Amino acid sequence: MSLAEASPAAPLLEATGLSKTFGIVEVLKDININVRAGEVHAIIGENGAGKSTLMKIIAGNQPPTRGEMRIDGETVTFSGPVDAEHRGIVLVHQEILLAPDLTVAQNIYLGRELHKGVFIDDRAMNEGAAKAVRGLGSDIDPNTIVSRLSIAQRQLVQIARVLLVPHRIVIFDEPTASLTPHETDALLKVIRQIRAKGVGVLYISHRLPEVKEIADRVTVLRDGKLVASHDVSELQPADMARLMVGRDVAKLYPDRHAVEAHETVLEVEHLNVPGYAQDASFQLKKGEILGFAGLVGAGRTELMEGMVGLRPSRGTVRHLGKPVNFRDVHASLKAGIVYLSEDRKGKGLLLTKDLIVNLTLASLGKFIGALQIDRKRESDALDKAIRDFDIRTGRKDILAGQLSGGNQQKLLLAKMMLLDPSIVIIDEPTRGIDIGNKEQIYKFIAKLAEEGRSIIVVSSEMPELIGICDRILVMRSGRIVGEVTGDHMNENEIVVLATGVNKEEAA
Amino acid sequence: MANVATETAKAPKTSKDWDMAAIAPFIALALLLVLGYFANPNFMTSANLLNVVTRSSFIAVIALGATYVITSGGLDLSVGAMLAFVASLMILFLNSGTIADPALALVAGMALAIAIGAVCGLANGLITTIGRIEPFIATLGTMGIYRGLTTWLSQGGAITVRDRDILALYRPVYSGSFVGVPVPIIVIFVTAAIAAFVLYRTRYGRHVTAVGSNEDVARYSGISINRVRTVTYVIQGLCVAVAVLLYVPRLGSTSATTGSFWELQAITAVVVGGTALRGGVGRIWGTICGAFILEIVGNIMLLSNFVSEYLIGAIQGAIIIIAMLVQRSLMRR
Amino acid sequence: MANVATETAKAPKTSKDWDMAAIAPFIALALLLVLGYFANPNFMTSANLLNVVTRSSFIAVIALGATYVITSGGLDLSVGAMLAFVASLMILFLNSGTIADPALALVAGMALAIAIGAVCGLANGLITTIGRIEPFIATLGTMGIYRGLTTWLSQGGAITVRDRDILALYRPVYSGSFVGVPVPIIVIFVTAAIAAFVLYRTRYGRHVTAVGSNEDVARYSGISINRVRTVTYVIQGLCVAVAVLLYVPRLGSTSATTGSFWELQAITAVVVGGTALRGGVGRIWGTICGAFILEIVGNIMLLSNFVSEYLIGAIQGAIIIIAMLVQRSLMRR
Amino acid sequence: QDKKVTIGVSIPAADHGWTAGVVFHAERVAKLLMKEHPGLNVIVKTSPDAASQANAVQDLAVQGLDALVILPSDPDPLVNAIQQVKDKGTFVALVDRAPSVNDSTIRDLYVAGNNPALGQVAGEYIKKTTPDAQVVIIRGLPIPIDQQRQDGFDKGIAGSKVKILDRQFGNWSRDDAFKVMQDFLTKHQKIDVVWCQDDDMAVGVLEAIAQAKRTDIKYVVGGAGSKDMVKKVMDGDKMIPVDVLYPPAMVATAMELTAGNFYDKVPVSGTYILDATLVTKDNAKNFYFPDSPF
Ligand SMILES: Nc1ncnc2c1ncn2[C@@H]1O[C@H](COP(=O)(O)OP(=O)(O)OP(=O)(O)O)[C@@H](O)[C@H]1O
Ligand SMILES: Nc1ncnc2c1ncn2[C@@H]1O[C@H](COP(=O)(O)OP(=O)(O)OP(=O)(O)O)[C@@H](O)[C@H]1O
Ligand SMILES: [Mg+2]
Ligand SMILES: [Mg+2]
Repeated sequence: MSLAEASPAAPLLEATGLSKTFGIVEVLKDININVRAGEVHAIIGENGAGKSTLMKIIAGNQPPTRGEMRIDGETVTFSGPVDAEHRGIVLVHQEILLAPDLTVAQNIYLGRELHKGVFIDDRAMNEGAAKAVRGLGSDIDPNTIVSRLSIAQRQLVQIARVLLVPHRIVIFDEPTASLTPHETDALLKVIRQIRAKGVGVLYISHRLPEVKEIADRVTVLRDGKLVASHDVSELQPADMARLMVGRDVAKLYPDRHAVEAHETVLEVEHLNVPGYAQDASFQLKKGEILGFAGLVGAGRTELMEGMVGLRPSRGTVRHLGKPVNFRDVHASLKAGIVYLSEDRKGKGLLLTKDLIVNLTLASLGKFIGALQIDRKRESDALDKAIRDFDIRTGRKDILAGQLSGGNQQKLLLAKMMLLDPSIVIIDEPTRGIDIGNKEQIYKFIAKLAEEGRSIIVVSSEMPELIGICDRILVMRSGRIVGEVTGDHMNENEIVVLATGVNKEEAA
Repeated sequence: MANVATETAKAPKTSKDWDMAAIAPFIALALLLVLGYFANPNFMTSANLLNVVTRSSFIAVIALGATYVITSGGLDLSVGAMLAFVASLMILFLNSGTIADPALALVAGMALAIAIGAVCGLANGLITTIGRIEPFIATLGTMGIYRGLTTWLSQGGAITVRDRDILALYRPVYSGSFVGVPVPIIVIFVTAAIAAFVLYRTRYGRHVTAVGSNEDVARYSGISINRVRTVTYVIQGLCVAVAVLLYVPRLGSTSATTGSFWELQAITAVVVGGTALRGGVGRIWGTICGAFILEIVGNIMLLSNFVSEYLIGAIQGAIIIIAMLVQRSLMRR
Repeated sequence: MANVATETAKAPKTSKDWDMAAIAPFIALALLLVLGYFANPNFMTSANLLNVVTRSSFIAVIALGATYVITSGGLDLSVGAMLAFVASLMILFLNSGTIADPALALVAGMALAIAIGAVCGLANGLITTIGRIEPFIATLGTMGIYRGLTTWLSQGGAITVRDRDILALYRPVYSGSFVGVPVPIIVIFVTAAIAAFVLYRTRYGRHVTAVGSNEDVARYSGISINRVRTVTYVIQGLCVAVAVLLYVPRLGSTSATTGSFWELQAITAVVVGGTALRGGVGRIWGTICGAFILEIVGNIMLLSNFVSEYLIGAIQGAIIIIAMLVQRSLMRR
Repeated sequence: QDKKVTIGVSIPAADHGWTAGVVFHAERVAKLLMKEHPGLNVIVKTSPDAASQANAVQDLAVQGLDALVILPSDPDPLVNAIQQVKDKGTFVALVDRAPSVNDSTIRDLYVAGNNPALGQVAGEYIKKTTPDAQVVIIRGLPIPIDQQRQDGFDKGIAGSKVKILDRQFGNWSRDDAFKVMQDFLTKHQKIDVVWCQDDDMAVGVLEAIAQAKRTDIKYVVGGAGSKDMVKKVMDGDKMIPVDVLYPPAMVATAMELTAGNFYDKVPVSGTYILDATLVTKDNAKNFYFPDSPF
């Protein structure tokens, strides 16, 4: 697979003076960076620092405004991603890029189908795809249509797809943001394997311990500038955080006072979401933060969606003691229950609309003046949201799709908070969020609880659940299999419940 | 934490694109006017231009409704047939003599037309949303139904307003003018202004755009997709009804072929005006411009002397394509 | 960590959905056959059924091309006009007497038709892709052009094959049969088999689906979007040419109105067959089924004697809508 | 007398005034004939275009026909379909529109209005009344009968100083005719006469003239004999002094003759051409049928 033959010392790729301007906003300033064969070079930085933009330039998706790139000492300009691919540079995008109507195998081999004569060889491709996916620790059926996969599964397919191309340099842009620890481990193993073959890897992640674990070198971007570049041995995660954010991030999780026997605001009994979740029963108290843990595919997302009326469901839901049956989101929003989707690009934001339209979409009623929408009030709301949620954007009139990934998540949060909900369900609240902002989001969640709102956090990051929740429910294969509280809130207990290993003991 | 790049630029590439897309149809229109000027000296007379704009009123008003439907991600092929159907029922009512007083009968007839238009639109909306049938097919089906019913009502012939008093009273709605401006032109601009206000300034308009832009996002934001879509079809029905109100006084009669192909013309006007067929972007004023462009192309053809009558269709097709190419190349700047 | 991680549901609801969507049109067809049986005893005779299937061949073959265009995310409204245009040129060539030998002239004429069809398709393809005009508008424009040129060629009249020898030689292509099966039916199935093979079994077919499913992904995968799309239009042109080869021997003549509305019928056949208009999913056999459904609806209307002929259009529209509703409710199971 | 006979009647769909008249008369006579002959079954089918009419003929044939009366929407494309029926020994009566080969090999009976004559009578009237008129013409659809009328018209005005300013298609639609007329009025400062060869289109033409308040147009000649236009002629409307007859009732004539072939002693065959009568104020009341939809 690998074409890498160069000596470990000489950089495979060297970029000097890379700059990128959108309109008049300069998002990358004079970046010098290189990748050597057989190393993992991590790029870290806050949301909007310019990591993805830099990677897109290196992979030929966008031309730089200034600067040059050399491969094996030879100056290159890419006409497009395919051109870069021919040079052996491949990119796993931060956002999912798959054809939703095609199967997993068809996507993985898209553009380079195997064939026997004129026939395409579906058998061989299915086998190849199954193998590639298995290599990443998953057993997705290669015949599944991609639109039916969860985000995490799609991410895996996307990685499998890229790794099948002959490559010398592989760029991963937050590959693990939506993966669970198990899949993350499998991925890191794969990365080590390709590194051993002499491939150069550029790796972006907001999970600093993971960076510490896999990287050989770490480069930090801040506000589009390269602020530091070190061997990983010289840095601890805390140092990385400081370099990124420009201050100490001492305590990630806020202090919480345990809730005391408050009234129950939500009671769910025997809720079934056909095909995804069975017989779910739980209660949510006022001012409580309730966590939902589980592995990819455990059905947490679908359970929540079923509860708020986004999917057909059967069972009893009581809100403030009254039985409710939400037929659509409109009804649940009215009751003060909001759900923030984990799929912010597909279900959270209108990527081709500007920030204001996105921000006020769910709560337009609040912005109606005499007859029409009060644009002044809207724009004030945006200013406030940008302040409150620290949304980093050069300009306020860009499209939501032009925000960096993390800032999109913040915009989504701001959008749903405008509804002033009493119950907030957040699915993967910090997916793709940098460490400084995570801290802010956690603080924010804690503040919501203190204000007397109730919060459900669905997350695949166990430390975060443990850090902020009062209680954690664990799901496996569509069922709630246990609850952990107090001293039992540790990764080990959760994993045991989530995987079903040592079942008797856990029950 | 320093707030990094808060410098706001005046003209990012993105919003320039947008502007160009909005302006392009008007530039195409201007070019056509120049072409017309050279094709025939009579083209630029106010009499001719008023004629052209006046008779574009049916398509323009219908296309306003189509802008809503298309913006929300739908399509309505039934509008031409619906126009014929609503107009037939309106005339049959006027002829029925249910109400003796002409003025009263006329007002009742107009109200009836509006109501029927809304109901027809509602039917389209419910079939596509609740019935979950692709709008293309659903409205092709209702096109057949409305057209068939019209043929049946008219027994294949024409349905003509019989009462001369009513007609005399009604005629000015098409041929009259107000401070020198023909009534239909006023109707075009008033309807467009209302349509623009609703689409750009109200909650419902925002929702229409959101639904067309990304259905899932709209749904997760608590917007009832089906309701929003259905209402766009009702708006389309109302626009058709307004077109009927203008159409009936013109010839005072309808037939089974009234409004054939108007659906294609309305959709063309919408697209020429810069609204994307995939939904999510609606340009009301562009649509009006598109309707003018279509009518002017036809007018230039008829006025110019150098085209064989057999080739008019071909040249018309070619001009539309060229107009779109001009737009595209403007936008690429 | 234990690798229990991804227990995948064994029978994902999903692939059942898929199957249902593929089967639904055939169920609708079966229901229609039952309806036809009760409408008229002559309906179920093999003579009648062969007639119906035979004459569905034009729409069926055209709709196969439309399946490609639509699957890749395009649309072609010009096919009806293109058929008239290609047929006219073919007949004019046969009448020109350039080649004396009837058999040779016929073969040359057929080759010419194929070539012209491909060129017309290419023109559509280039205008939509290189010109970046919405397919709806681009092909509405070329529809006008092809139709206009046909009118001009025929000078408003009909173009008829004059040479009786050629016609005699040619007629069996429509009315002949092979081991008891009428030639057009054989053509339908052979063309469909080829179309299915290319769409499902070749790289190109895969790319067509990918382009329609997500253009960006296809581009990142190194697929040339424009080339793939353009070729779908060429395929559409070839299919139209094949339809011409069947059409000319049937009626031996064309006029400016030949093939009007066939584009709508072809698209309806495609959608009734289960292909989504937004692209990304193509169902070749569904399309064939859709073409049969359309033709049978018309046949039942004509055979049954209880429908006023004024209402035929209305009933036809209603049946299409009902057929789609049946499909949808089947799929929701 | 109780002979079982089935007659299929295939006609174009009622998509504008004249064809609506055809449908009206076909239906009317079908009922009359069936009452008159208990053994007779008449099936009337309409089709929107040539290809579907070919289908309709096939579908009729499936039901077992003794005779076919057909008014083809476009004759040449239907020759094969008709031929097939004829080859089975079915009696075929062809109405109105003749294919290029129109002999006893494809039909037994041919009943027709006279398309060339319709144009010619109009042309001759204009030549006679206003010998140096400037005329604009609004044509129908680009199909052969329209061409025949044009040719007839040119023949009618031949050798006179009548000048044709312009001709355009109005698609036999009122709205299109209105549009075309409006533009003619813009384009030509002086128009004496409008020939629009169809009464439906005359409605739009008159409206356009009235709206433009133009007084130079002396009169409009339509064609076909719709009740509205015949009424205007009868009432002495200055704009519509005459109309040229092209009676949709010709299909009824053909049906009656066909029935006669089976129930009367004499076999019927040959060609019957109806006149393109000029309807004037004097004879108009003979052609006025207030119940017809046309
Ligand atoms: N097409 C564009 N037009 C305008 N601004 C853009 C565009 N694409 C990106 N930006 C801006 O460039 C900046 C850098 O974005 P980028 O996606 O590279 O950030 P990132 O470091 O990857 O952040 P994250 O960690 O959130 O993914 C952001 O402020 C973003 O809004
Ligand atoms: N659209 C869909 N159609 C069919 N099956 C689906 C679809 N989306 C997800 N699934 C399946 O449903 C199950 C649960 O989905 P999902 O992975 O979203 O659950 P989750 O617990 O929210 O996991 P996570 O949020 O960590 O990805 C999985 O087996 C997944 O394959
Ligand atoms: Mg990024
Ligand atoms: Mg989830």
